[in-house]
Amino acid sequence: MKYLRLSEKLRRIKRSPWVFHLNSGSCNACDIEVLDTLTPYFDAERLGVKLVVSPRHADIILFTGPITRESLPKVIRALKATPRPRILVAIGSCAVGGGVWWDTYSTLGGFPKLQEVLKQCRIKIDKIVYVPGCPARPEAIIYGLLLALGYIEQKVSKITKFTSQS
Amino acid sequence: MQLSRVIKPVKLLLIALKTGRVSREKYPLGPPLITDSFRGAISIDPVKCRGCGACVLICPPNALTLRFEGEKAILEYFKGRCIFCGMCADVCPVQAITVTREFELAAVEVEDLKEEIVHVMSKCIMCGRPFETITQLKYVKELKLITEKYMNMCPECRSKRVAKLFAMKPGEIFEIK
Amino acid sequence: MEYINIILMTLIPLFSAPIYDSIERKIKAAIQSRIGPIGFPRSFLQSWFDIIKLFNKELVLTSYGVSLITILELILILITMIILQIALLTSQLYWIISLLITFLSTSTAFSLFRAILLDNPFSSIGAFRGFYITLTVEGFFLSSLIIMLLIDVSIISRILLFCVIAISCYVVGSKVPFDIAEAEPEIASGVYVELSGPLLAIALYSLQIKRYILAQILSYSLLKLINTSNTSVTALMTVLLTPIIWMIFGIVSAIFARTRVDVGPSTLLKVVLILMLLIIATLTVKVV
Amino acid sequence: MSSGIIKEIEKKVLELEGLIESITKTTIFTEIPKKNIKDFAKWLYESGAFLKTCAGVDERIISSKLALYYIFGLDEKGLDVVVKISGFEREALPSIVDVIPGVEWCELEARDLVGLYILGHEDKPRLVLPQDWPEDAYPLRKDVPHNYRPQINVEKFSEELPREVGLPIGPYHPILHEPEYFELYVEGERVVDVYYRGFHVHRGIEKLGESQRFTYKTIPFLAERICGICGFVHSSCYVLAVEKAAGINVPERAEFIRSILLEIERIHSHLLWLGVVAHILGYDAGFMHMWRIREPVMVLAELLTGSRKTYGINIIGGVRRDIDEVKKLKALKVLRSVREEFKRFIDVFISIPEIVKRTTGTGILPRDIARALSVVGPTARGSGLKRDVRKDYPYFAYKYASFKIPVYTEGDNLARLLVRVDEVFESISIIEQLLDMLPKGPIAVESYEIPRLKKAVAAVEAPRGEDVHFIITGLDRPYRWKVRAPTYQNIPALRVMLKDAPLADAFLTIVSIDPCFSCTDRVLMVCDVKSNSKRFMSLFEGRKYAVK
Repeated sequence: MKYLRLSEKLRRIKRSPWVFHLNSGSCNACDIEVLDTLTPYFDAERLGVKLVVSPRHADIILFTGPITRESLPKVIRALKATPRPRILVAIGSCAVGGGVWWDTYSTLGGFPKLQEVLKQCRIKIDKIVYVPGCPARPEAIIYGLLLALGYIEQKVSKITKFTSQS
Repeated sequence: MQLSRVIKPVKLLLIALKTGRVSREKYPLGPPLITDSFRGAISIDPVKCRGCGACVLICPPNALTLRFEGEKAILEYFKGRCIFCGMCADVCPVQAITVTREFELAAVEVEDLKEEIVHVMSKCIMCGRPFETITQLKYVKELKLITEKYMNMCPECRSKRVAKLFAMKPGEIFEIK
Repeated sequence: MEYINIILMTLIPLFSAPIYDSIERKIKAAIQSRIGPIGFPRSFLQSWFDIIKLFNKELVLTSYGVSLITILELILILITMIILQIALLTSQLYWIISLLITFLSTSTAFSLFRAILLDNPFSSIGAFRGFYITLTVEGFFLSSLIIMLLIDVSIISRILLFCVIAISCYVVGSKVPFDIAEAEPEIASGVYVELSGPLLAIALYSLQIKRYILAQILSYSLLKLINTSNTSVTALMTVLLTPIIWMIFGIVSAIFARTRVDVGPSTLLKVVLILMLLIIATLTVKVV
Repeated sequence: MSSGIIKEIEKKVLELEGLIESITKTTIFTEIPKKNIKDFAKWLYESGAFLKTCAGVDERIISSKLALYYIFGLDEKGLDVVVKISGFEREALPSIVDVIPGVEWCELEARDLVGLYILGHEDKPRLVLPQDWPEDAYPLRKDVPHNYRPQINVEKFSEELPREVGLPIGPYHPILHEPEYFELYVEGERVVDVYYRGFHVHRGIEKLGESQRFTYKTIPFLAERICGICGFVHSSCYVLAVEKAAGINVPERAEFIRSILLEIERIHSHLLWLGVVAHILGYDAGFMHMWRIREPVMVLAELLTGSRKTYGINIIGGVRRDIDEVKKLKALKVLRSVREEFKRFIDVFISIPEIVKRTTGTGILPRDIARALSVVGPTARGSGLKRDVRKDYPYFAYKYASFKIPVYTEGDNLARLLVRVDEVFESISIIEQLLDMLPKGPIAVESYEIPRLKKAVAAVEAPRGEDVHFIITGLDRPYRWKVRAPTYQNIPALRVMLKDAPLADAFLTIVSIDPCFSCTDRVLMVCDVKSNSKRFMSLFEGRKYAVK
């Protein structure tokens, strides 16, 4: 199936996103909010989302946690086991910027740092979406998923404000 | 007894029927399930902010940082590390920080999650080094804590000058360059 | 004309099995107070979307044996399906016998092959569990099907036979509580854990076709119960009854929890044995 | 608290050449010469105390020594005993592991993180820190910065590890939702042994709490992130410890609000757990409906605090958000409907034949073993032990509410399930009572002072059991802050519960203690009571299954 372009493959995933939940040492809050998105009040299955239990079946990795050193090799292995194209949604302050423990001795401090390690291991992530929140609300996770799948446009952008004197 | 054991599980269908779909309009088609007291991302009012750094000190994850680049003092807010505790809004002396209910913050680039407030620094009239934001100085001026002459000096020059004043002979005049 | 009918009857399950699966997902969602896949094409085509997407994914092969088994399983299930359609349209004895033989080989042997081939402990455990469960009912299933279809027995025996067939169809279709082969949270997807991309699509597609076959067999025996003789009417009726039976299975599976591998087969065996004894009793009464 | 036992302890301490540092209302602090610690621990253990935890402290700045604090709890008397031993760097300290087997992992933690030299643990592999962590770098020492990060060697990750025969559960297994590693050794479908490797979620919180980045004011937010499910318990326990150490009197209204939120957290945690159990048993409709019932509780928590989890309203000396009349009425309304819905659904839930069959008689933890391992929370109450911090050491506003502690004696998974079901109803009634009685007044103290080098032990009943925080105060931030989560006490019980159980029940049994590894790992633990050295060595070999 190599002849299909990436955008075409992503379009197929848009119709049937299967997600795998990868916890790299988070506090559980984001993890239960991820589960919450599947339950009646939010019901992510409306979008065809299905929570799968093996990274081999997954299209989208829901990534939580600041990546502890102990879980690092396992996280890399899980990402390697995911077939291309891989989409990754980094959920929560920990995964996005390291959260409260962005500089502690036993964590890597967020997905951007992990990405450097992934480059060394030659693992490519085709698309990444960052979802801040501590924990990210179920709505925020759905919003992030929609953004990853290309249903909606991004709302935030880098803002530079000047004080009145300038 | 036996019969009720068989029938009870089927009661689930009744519960499902009675409940229906818990909320018809679900996010993103409907409004999010948030209450008035929800704490989302903060918004910093650049007009009110004086760059005093009280929020930077209290922020548990250091999502708010203050850095100095030449003549500018930049207060940076990184939403990706924010834990949405709202302590910064509590400690802000001028209520420049308000907690909004914004949660749709997803972005494809980490840089998009950053927000910067650029303050221009006032230069010391003695040594020419930038030492304090102009807005903060203006506030100090309003309070009339010190005279304008001293206000435009950096703390080091100020203390040097005071020391010098004590060492001066009566009648000598100190010139500000 | 007959050939066109057979081709039509063969094409229906190929296309509609994933569609029925999607509708079942909607019904389950309703029982769980949810909406399920939303919108016009999604509600009916979600499982098709899944399969198409999986075909476009990268294939990570862990063992060639697994892929061979998976493809062979699909082929044999398709053969079973075609034979079933022919049997329904022509109602000839030798077709039914060949159907039974193919069916036997697909459902039990393959789970065992997989178990031996895979070295992931989760899939081996899953495969063996699936094997226990199928083995428990398969003999009774096939024998009661033969009696039902080939021998003209009293209405009471026919009802009892229908019960055995209904239970077996449900069990072999690996629905909750008997889905322990692919039990998701408990043993990590069981037999499917090592499959990826196109292989998983094939495995899921064959499971859906298998469920279609089982629902069709059940609807056929339901028609036998009321003793319709016209073959073309029967064929049409099975096509219409199959989705209804599929949905009833879906509702039943939504209100139960998964059984345990040692409890499930023994309870099943007890129930089926009692039914079989009753059947034998009614049959002998008639003979006497 | 009886003065008799205090006198007895004093006598024993003096007899063993130790000294009494201080006696507070609930705690006795003592120091014992290291040669006599075994005798004292044995005596305490035999007189009914159980080990809560132990904490290694780098006191080189104060006394140029490294110290180890053992914290014992006399549950019936409501009294904590903190015993300190100390020695210079590289000076050997005795281990009390042969007196109290449960202390092994906690001493290993002190060895790994503080660099204590404890006799008898020299050859054991590293427990808390990753295997590629450099030697001689002890993160909890005061001279190691909190952001010390050794280089990561990517090549090492691809190394294949030897094959194991066990059945791996984790680190990524769908029943756990957290990276944690269990290995089951099975014969056919029967579990013969189990091995656990944790610390995948070790984030260095204790060090962070002692670092320059945090002060007393901001640590509650850090403590809250120890665990996302019972975060408020940790922040409450931390502020309780600091308030005890500094002698701050918290306004009553704040105590009521804290208790109300603690109970809301318990309701959401128990409903979550019931849903997860339904999911494990293949009853997805149960999972969905349980979480549907839970959702209004989350919305209520958000209404009262501003966040669905990690409420962030605890500060030292009070709380940040008040409960006004409108919120109070809304809360009562939500609780009423939750109680009704839950009652209706739980009736269906525990009538599902598979759920009843699979929970009855599986994962049995007999009362005497539960007592010996001193398990906590619903695990203990399911085995007939009436242990509840809310009654044993009353804190916050629990003394004003009347509630009963559900106790079941069967000790199986069903008993633990029913304890949690009953507790949901009890918690709803506690909140209703407290909301009715909510006193008027301020919600936080105006100002407070925290003296240096005061020690305190605080305990709070989490949804999973007793949560213990130990604190030594310092300048602007704790000098040492040690957390022991409830799951710590309960994991050793898994070994007993899993032994000879069918494999199919193993997963349910693991979940039945409601393990929360993010709590546990910050601290660490798990004592392998009957472990032999061979099993211990195989600890790291099973990682090949890291992700399958």
